[in-house]
Amino acid sequence: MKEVINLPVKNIEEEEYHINMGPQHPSTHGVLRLVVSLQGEIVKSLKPHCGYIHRGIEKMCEKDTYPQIIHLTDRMDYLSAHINNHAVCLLVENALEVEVPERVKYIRTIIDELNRIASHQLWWCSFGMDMGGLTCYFYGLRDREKILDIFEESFGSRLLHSYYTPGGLMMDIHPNFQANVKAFIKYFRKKIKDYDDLLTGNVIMQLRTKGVGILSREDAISYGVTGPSGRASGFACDVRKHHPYGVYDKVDFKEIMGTKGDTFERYMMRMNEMHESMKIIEQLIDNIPAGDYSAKMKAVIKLPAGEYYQRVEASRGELGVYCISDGNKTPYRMKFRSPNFSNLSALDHISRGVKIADLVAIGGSLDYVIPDIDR
Amino acid sequence: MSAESLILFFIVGAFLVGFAIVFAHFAAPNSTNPQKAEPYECGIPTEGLTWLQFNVGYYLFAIIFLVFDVESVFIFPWAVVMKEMGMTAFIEIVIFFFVLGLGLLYAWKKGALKWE
Amino acid sequence: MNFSLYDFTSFNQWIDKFLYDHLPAFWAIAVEMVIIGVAILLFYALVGLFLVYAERKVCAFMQNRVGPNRVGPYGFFQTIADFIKLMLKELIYIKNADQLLFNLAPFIVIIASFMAIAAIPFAKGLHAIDFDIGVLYVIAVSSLGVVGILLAGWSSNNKYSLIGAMRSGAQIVSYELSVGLSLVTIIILAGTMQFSEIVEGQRDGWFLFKGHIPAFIAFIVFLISSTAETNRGPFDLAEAESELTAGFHTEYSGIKFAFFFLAEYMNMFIVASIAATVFLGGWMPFHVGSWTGFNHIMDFIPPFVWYIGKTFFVIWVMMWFKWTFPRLRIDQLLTLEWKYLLPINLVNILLMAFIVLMGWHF
Amino acid sequence: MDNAALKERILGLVPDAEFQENKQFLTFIIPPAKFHDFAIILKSEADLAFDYLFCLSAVDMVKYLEVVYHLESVSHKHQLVLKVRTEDRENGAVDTVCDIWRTAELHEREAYDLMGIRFNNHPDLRRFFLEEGWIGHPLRKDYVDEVNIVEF
Amino acid sequence: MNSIFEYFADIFHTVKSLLTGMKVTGRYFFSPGEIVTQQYPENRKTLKMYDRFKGEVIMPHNDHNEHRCTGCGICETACPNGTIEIIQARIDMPDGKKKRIIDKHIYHLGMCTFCGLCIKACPSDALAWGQEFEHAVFDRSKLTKTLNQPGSSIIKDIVE
Repeated sequence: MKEVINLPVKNIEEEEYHINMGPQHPSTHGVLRLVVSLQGEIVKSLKPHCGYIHRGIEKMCEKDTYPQIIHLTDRMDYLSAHINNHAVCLLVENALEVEVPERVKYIRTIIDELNRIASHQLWWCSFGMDMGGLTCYFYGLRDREKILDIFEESFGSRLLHSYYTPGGLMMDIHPNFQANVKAFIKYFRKKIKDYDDLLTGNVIMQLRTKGVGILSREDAISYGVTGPSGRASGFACDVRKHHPYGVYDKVDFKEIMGTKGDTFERYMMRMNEMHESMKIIEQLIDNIPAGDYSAKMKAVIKLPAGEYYQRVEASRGELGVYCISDGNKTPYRMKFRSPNFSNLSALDHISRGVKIADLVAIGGSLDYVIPDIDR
Repeated sequence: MSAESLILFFIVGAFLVGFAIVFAHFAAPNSTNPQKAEPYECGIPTEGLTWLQFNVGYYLFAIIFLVFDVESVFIFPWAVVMKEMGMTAFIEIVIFFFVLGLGLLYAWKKGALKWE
Repeated sequence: MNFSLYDFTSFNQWIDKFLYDHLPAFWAIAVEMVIIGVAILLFYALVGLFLVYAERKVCAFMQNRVGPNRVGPYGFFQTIADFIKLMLKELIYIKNADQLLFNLAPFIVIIASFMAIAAIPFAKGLHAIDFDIGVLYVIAVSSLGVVGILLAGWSSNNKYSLIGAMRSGAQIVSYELSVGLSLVTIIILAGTMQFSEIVEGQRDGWFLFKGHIPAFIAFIVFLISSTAETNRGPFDLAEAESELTAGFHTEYSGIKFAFFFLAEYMNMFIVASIAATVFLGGWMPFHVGSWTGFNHIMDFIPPFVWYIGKTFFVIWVMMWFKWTFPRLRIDQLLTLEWKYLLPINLVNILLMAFIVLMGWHF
Repeated sequence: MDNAALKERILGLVPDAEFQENKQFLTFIIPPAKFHDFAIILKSEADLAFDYLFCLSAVDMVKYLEVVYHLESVSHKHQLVLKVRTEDRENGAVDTVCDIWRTAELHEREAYDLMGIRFNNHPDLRRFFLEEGWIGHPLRKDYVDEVNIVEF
Repeated sequence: MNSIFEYFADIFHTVKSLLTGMKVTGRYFFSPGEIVTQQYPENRKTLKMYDRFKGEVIMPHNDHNEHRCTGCGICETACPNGTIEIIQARIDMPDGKKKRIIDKHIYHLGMCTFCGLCIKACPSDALAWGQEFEHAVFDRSKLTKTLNQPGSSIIKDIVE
């Protein structure tokens, strides 16, 4: 009938079956393209292809002044926008040796943690969706809305805030902020039980994730997998603990650590981090000191010539900002060490030999945000 | 109605699909675009052959399935008469299931019930 | 007890007699066929449209949403609007696809569901064909639909579809067995495979209650495996939108896609009907032992309403499954069948046979 | 090991490493020829154990291209910055370190793509973000693209 | 024997965990009070944005059609995207000097990233956030807005 019916008979072992997952694929959470080599259902290897939304943020930074850079960092890992802003602000403040008011530090820490919870909520719902449980998506988003409402009331926007400026904040927090945050924590402590009932305890989810996609501690360090994904493998990489910034040295919190490094462990890291973040917020929310919401900064910020590096703990791992200044008002070179970029590099390693469904689950548990990779 | 009228259901079903497809063929817009006829693979042209020998992990299951499916043909008539025949039928099916269960247990222990 | 109020048998006979009296034999059959054909078609379309709407509403409520509410009151005409839209969508012909099989696949899935509907008793006297091997027939026909899915996935010349087809192949070889064996459990109790007699046998109590524990286990097994048979819920591996974009129907557009969609819902309706008929007494009202007054009230509810109510209850449970659980992986799908459902089923059949033997059932 | 001791140790290993003043990190400029062997020692020696490469950046200093490695030891908590320079802008090459720190594989591909630094022995040195056949390396200071870069 | 016990324990745990999940969705199914959907176009009248909501950049005018913008151009330099363009005009002052005033304050909404630097930078508080959020238009040129109203003038007490 047709030539295609006469299938070429080859040794099955030699047969390479390439499949493109992405750029237009529901499970890549963005425009990432993975070329997956399959053998039946089993993934033999995969190659990531990036750059579909590369915007050249590092190049753009070279012509922007330091306050202007803030709005670009929002757009890297848009789910932890505040934390990205925080990195650049800290870099500038440390370079200029500006003492930031205590109030600012408290507010920044609280908002970072809120942002982390919001980010993990979105991760949870998209992870649930990757596993095939669509209902998770709506529960996660429903609760994330509460945080976004708090953000909107205080800073006027829901996703990309540009709220921090070098030296302080754009404006003071809204008078309702503290009450709303406390109400949210009370609300979310109740709702997070639903998450556990619906997905964490579910036997299908556990069977699919336990023992799948194992990343050893050595590999996690070697691949630079940080954040919850790295800590699941036992890599103590929490910047908040090891290189404290903000008021993290004053609060009592645990660095959530795992041992097995499988998909389920990575899942549990984030679930536990949400509890830990709520604990941090509770310790701080009533103790915000009075004071100015910004330090006095010069109208034109010029960093002294030299090199600066600032690390913060974004919700997906360690975010590093490397800046070379030649004394001008714009940086000479700005490099962002984004957590997802390094986390992605481990994907090929840990997904060899798993099934397609596991690949999707592993991708969900690594929680990559593509704009952060592409920058 | 008799069993021959099954053909009616066959025709009605075929008519529904056929009619709708023919209707859509005339009513729907038609634009020819070579890109549209490409198989969907996330927006990237597909590499290599699609139809090639595929290593599916369930051919052993398929064999066990065949065994059990044939056995179930015996079980159905037995089930109908079980009530009337009583003890004889029960003892027979116990023996039958014992053999069947041994087969399943053997496959299980041999690892045939594992993917790959 | 008096069912004559809602008995369709005499009505059918009256139509039959009327046609034969007034028309030659050939035309009488022809007219009768047309009437039945149109009735089935209408019923099929209505149920399909309603189920799509119901699923949207059910999942919306489970997800704290309101669901469709723009077209018509409570969005009731949303599916009709969608159907019209799908009718008017372009049919895309895929290069290098196996055109014959590609076009044949929607026919197979729809015809399979039509053929299965033929054997389902909706009310007393209201069924198209009353086979004496009804249960076996329905199992046979309803598993045909999966062949359509297999063909659709294979013929599309798309890698996602092909993997979807492979998965549906794995599903065929597994879950058909469990569906059959769980029904066998009830057949032992009923002593017949004819649907009308099975329903009749539940006049004094549904088989779910009459058969004690084994009937209950069989019901659960049937629910699980029939959910898998219909490619739904946690077993939608052939479709698996987060892994295979749309699985077997990735390449289907417009009305052809709609037929796969429709067939899925109709298959769900069919298996729910079987569950309602075999386990929950079909169109028989709910009776409680000696509560004569209560039973009388129950009798006044028409059998068709009973049947539809039970069916939709089962459908609702299946939707509940789908909107709660994450999807299984392919090897777990097979493990569930071969290591859990099948042994449980076999033991269950023995248990039921033993209970019937000892006469412990009601 | 504190920074002073670490400095001694490294200068002992590579005597011609150039020490660079930096408030934050201990910084050395390493000659490209000795770099790869030195990197292996950095990771394998028990008292150094720099097992975590947390940032790899490429910098265009106009006169030369530079690769900056930010290293940390997870067990000892000390940090180190290494710089490797290549004078040749077109064919300059640096030895890859992706056999030592796996994370370098993608970082080096990014550096190659955007800055045009070649890495010897890299297993898969292709463009990462930009398409194959893209002309030029955008992060270089002399890169001009009148279509995509809009000046205000 | 132990494995047989495990086998049944597995089944038990499976059923239990599945029922726990179904309890959650089932509970929400029967509690319509928890529905969070907002009926957007219908609730336009009652929908109120937060005070600080960043809808667009506006230039508030008072009742006499006066604004506070001096046309200094600081917002133009503060903006990272070139969203703002200031067109200045020169007028003759009564004392014979020429003075630059604002002619058009052009705002390209389509390029704005809502970072708020222009508002923060403005020395005379001429700019503010507007609450409007329905920005969708069919023609992109409609997104280019002139913020100072026609015929408006600067409030007298603003000194440069």
